[in-house]
Amino acid sequence: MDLSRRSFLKTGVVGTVGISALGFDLQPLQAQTATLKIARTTQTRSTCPYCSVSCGIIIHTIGDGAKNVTPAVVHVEGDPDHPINRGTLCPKGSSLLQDIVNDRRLLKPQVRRPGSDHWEDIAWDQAIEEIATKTKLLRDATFVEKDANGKTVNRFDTLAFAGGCTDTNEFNYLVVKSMRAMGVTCLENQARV
Amino acid sequence: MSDRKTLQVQRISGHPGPVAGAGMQREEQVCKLIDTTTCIGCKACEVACVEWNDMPFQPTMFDNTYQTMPDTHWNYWNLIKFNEVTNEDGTFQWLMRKHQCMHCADPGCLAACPADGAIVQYRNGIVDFQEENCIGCQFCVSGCPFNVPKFSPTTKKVYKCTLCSDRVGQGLEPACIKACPTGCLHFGTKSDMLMLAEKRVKQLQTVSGFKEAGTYDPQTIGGTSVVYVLHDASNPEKYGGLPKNPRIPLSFTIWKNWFKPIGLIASMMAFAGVILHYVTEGPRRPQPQPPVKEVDGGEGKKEN
Amino acid sequence: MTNGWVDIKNTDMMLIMGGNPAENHPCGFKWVIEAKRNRDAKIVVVDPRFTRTASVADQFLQIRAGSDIAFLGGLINYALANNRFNHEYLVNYTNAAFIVKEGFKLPEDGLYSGYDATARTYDKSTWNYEEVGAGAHASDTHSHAVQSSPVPPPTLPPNVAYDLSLQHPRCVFQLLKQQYSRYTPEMVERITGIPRERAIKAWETFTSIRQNGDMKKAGTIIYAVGWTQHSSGTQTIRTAAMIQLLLGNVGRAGGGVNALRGHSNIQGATDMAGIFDILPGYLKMPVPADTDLKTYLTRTTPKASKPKEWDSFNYWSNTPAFTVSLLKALYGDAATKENDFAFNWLPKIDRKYSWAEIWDDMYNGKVKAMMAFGMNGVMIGPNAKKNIEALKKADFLVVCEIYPDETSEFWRAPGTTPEEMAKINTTVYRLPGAGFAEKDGTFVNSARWLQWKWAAVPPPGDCRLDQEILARIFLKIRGKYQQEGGKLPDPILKASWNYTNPNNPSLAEVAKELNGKALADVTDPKTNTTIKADQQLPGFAFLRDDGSTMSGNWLYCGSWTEAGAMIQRRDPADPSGLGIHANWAWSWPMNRRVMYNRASCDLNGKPWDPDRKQIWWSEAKQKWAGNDVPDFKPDSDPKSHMGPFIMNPEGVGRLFVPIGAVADGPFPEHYEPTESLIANPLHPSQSNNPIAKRFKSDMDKYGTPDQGYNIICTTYRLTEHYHYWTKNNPMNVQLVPEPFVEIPAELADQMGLRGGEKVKVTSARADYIAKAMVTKRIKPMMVDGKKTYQIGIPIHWGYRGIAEDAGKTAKTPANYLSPAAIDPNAYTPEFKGFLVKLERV
Amino acid sequence: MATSSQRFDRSTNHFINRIGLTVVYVGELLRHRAYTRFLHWAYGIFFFLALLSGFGIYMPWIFRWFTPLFGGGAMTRMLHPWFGLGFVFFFGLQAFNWAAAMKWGQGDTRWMKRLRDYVTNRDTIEPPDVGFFNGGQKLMFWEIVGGSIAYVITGVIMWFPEIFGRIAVAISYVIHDISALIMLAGIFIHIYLSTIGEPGTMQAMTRGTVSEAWAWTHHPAWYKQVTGRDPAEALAEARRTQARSSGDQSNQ
Repeated sequence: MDLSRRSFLKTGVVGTVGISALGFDLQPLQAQTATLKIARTTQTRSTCPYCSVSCGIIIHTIGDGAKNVTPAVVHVEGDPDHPINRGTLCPKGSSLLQDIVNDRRLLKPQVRRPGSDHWEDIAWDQAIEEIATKTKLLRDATFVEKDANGKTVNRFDTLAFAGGCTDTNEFNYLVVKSMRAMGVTCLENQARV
Repeated sequence: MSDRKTLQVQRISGHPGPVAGAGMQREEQVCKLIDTTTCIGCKACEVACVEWNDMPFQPTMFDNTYQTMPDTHWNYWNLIKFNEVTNEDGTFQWLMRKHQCMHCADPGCLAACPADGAIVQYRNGIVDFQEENCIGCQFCVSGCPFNVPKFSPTTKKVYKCTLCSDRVGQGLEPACIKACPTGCLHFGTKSDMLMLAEKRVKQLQTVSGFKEAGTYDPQTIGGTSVVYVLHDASNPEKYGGLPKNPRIPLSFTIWKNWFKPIGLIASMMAFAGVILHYVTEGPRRPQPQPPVKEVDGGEGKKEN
Repeated sequence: MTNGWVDIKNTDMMLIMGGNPAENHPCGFKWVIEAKRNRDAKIVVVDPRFTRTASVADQFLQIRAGSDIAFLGGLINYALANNRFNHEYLVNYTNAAFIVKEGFKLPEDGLYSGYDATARTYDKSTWNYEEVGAGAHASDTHSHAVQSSPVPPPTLPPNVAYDLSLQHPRCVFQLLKQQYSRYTPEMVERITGIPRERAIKAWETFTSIRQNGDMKKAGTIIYAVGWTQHSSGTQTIRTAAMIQLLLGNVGRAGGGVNALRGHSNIQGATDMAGIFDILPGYLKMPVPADTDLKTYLTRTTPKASKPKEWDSFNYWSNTPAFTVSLLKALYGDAATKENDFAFNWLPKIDRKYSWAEIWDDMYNGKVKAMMAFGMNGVMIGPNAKKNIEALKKADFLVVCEIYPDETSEFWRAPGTTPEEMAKINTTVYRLPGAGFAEKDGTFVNSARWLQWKWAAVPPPGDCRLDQEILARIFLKIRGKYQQEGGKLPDPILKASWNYTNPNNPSLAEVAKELNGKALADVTDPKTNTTIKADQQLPGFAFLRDDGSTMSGNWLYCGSWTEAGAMIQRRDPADPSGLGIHANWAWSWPMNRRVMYNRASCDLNGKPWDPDRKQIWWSEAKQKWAGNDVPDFKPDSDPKSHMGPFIMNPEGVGRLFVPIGAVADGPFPEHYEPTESLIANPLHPSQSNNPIAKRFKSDMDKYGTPDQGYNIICTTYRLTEHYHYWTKNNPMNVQLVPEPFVEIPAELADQMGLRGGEKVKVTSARADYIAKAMVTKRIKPMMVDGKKTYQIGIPIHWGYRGIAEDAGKTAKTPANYLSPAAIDPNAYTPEFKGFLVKLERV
Repeated sequence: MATSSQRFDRSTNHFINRIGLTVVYVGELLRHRAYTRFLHWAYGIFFFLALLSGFGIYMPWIFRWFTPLFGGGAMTRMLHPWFGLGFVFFFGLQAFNWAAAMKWGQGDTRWMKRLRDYVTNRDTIEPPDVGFFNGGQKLMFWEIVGGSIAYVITGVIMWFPEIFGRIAVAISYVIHDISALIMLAGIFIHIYLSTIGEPGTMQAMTRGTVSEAWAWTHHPAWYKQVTGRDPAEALAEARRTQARSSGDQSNQ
């Protein structure tokens, strides 16, 4: 598919330089507009991740979903069917393409060791292993089973979990399930502030 | 579905004679309605424009305003102009106006453009630059009463809003219109947009107390395919320099259309003149000339 | 939002205050404009700045940040004095007629009855209704309270004394009148800085929809964190709710109290209890005194409290079913009747663990680690420098993000020397998560709609889905407990994690779990429908307290039924034209789009406005019918006088909030912000909110005018940016490239300051440097006779971002400035309306 | 060199004059030295480049076929101002070179009054007061000087419209055009008179010399100045010589 912008086909208006030296060219005149860049893209319905209006968006990706294609986002536009935004988007929603395709994205796990002044790369398995070890150590060292009055409290209140504003319900539920299972009390979210 | 669409052309820049094939199809005039009284200056239209047209980003500077940049740019066709206005009666207004190509019925750019086919006006009212024919003379810049076309020093061509002719050609609305969150932007046929505008103006006058509310569709350039509703139509200048009576300079109308060819002919008269001189008077040779052997027909007046 | 985004189009009148929806919710704001365009609706905007919203308003009033209750109190006073309320609604749908206990005292001196100055708390026993035939018994509860320890919270009387004539001196209506009679236009002008004639005009306009009690029209109040982020935030919102009850606007199309939440899924995060004080579905967190499930359920399940002749649905009476179903979801087969459904595995809390408190605890060395998934805690503040210092004391920090953020790089915050850096012993793991387009799952919007989104692209590079990261960490910990044992391993080992791919749970499976299913056959006795074991439940009416059902969140029960994923529905039809869109996605509770919609009808079940019929009582079917799902007991005949506010034990709306459900008083009272230029004109001796929390660490300083902090500063977002996210987006950076400070032109003239010059803003806590935006949109105002200036700072810039990395900013986050002072109910910090100094750089 | 009299361009000791050779045969006079000829052809070339590119822009619908010569419309437009500058630069040098010779005198005014006689070839030879340049040549020279100034000013305005604004451009555009049209007319006359209109002229700008006959015919005062002979007498003598030789011929 030709995605180049403003690639004009010229029926009559242009070209044929010598022939139209005197300018009179009686072919019917139709000027070609640019190719519709989303004419052949694959569309995915999503929800804008910014404010709480929940604008429906359509993410256009290259390719038709075939096995051998890694879909890349080429355009994001409002979903005209969505009852709230009816296709409209604000300046943030309109620029979501640059949020999805952004060269500032973090692409690999990193660790900053104590006292260090730089990031080091770390393998996923290693990072998970270290985090789990540290978490368990901390929990076992500070877990409160009973309070001063002898009441069962089962609290792990030395580790805090801060949830983000764009975490989905399902993810948040997994957070509640896993963190409360460990006894985490310092559970907060962007929702608070 | 075809990815491409040709639009019927109504007018062509720098083109001699009539537009061949004009009137072959019916086509409604399309129009953008911009209701500045419900514009919140959110810039969604600016972004939608940049995103749809895949225009490169560029650095901007803080300039004591919410306005993105001082004026539109060759790769930034749509700009909201922000104006803090204290009216004579002491009331304060923060006016926002989406500034872009007005798609004039009588386009100054097209009138000024010398390059055949670099600017076309479609039958639906869209004035579109066909960059491959553009010669970069920038006369359109001067021809435009709204200061819209912008020159790219890199490509040496001039660019502006296309009213998303690629989208409109495929039956879609322009990208800015689609994005506009408040619906201050509207798209449809010109007659429908004028009706909507009139309705809104009446509401502004009777309900909201804007006695001078009105529609901006300047007839000095034959009307536009972008129509504004203003709280105060008596003073469009306060909306970031919207001219009250936009005009195309005479140099791009009378001079270009009439005097240019006449001037050329006049110049060519000199060519005709010297030919005539040669024929009737003959060359002026260093004297003495070689003697004349015989004179054909004349009385030999050259013979002195 | 009690109502919804599209519903705003039905309104006739809007008060937009404490929010700037044109700026922050532009696409929702379209419905405001629709109402204006199609219904001639009026917009009144009250804000410290002339905002983008103000630019399209009919009236704009510039208010001093943090004085909202005074303005709203004045509005109540105006409405009461000018008969701008509906008597029928007020008497029958609110607690206006209820009689309040003897001994209750209004805060003429700034304090309600029962204040304990040393503990800075209230004894709320007098904040209650009078029981019929009581009087003498009143002292009983009190003496009871004194004797036993800890104090059992006061409970509502089942049989409330009332006076339908509203004449009883201690009836809520009379107390309300008395309370707000002090909020005269003169007083409001002194406190808010709004000239009285303008305030009166705005009150007149807003209440004009209820001229002589006529109920045809509806008005809405729209707000956001401009109200929340104050030390009296909750009470401000309460005042709005009271106005709407007084005017009969709650439950009605085009009415309601509409909180515009700031983020895509913080409504969901609240529903899902991503916060310390609740469990999913707003169930209360257990406290140490809840020694078993029964004690907990007795404490948390309210009993109806109402006039004897009336009825109350008291929906929270189903708390046991909700709780047990949740425990079954969390612990699966390990939750049995015998072990109290594993109730004791839940942590029990006896103090607050709110956002600012966690940071204080970390700063004080109590919290040693943090996992932040998409939460930039350093930038969010408050008093962000303290957060940076706190992290330096932590043992480890796990950040899951998609961009490099300030929190993960706290150890190299601007100003940190190499020597200091070498002493920071925090290990920081920065894990690359997935962006929104790479994940599926559900967001809940401000209108409570649950909407599924689909993944469009795979995560780039070595990024992982967030749920995979979390699951792998949790399962790794579980594995360690399995192998090594440790403290209380049972909840970790037995937490239900039966996903097809445990290391990367399918969110669709989780969503189904949230809805819940029958674990044994469950029959609804009324309709005689049976849900077979293992089938998805059709709604929360099927939840049981005997362990035969499970549901991760009772509010979401009905979202993914046997009929399919309701949250994925995409039918935009709206036959009523009211913007209900009942078949688009799904909203809690039970797909009701306007909450408390019973109140949209009069006592007999007829819509107040026949042109906007939401629901109505069908005499023929003996059922409530309607375009929306009735938020009510479907077969409750109006004659039974069941209250429309079914989540309140009273069944009616609360003008007066009893027994400390709101901690700082049954009626809202204006208190000065933590940092204020003036003493409270209502009661100078009790200027601030007596129970708002301040922190005591050496980094928590609070400024006073005496110290030279003489300008009010407020913080906010811009429409071009989104928190600390779009500073990585070149398009948005192009729109607004640099941080700035909005400064009134008059103040700038005084300082000889021109736009574009750099200024330094200093609070008692830190400095902030940016360019000045000199504007006519903020004007000086007279507050209590003093000329007062306000300035404003957008919050979007920190020390990592396109502009920051290019060295174009001073790298001072706005929340370096804000104080850690928190509201006693919502624990939200006072980001708006603190004191600063302003200088040229 | 065939003259001892003072030349207007003596001071021009340009290196081009040292490189370019001007051979003056017997019966010829030095008309233009190499430097002058170099300048002439330099601005001549730029003139035509500017003219052709300019007309490609002036009316592309007629002259579009010029633009491919320069690489298409946009490139033509881009090059045109540079061609213009080239023309102005070299013509400017020429203007300094010729400034003295182009000084307007009484004789020139008289010449202009007799223009009709000139056009109709009434006189055998030019009046005796016509010097190195006649009034017509001087008029054209000064027109080009004035036109060049107009070109530069209006051209720069049109080159940088964002600085000067649309009204300035709109006015400049007309002035630039008019100037071009005048010069176009002028170039026809110039070429005509230097080629078939006045045979023998061309070599003044090629080899740099003219025949003595050409000199006494067209520029008698200059002839007198450089040879010291009276042009009328020289002509008479030439006639006599011619008569003799033609007599010889007829006798053969």
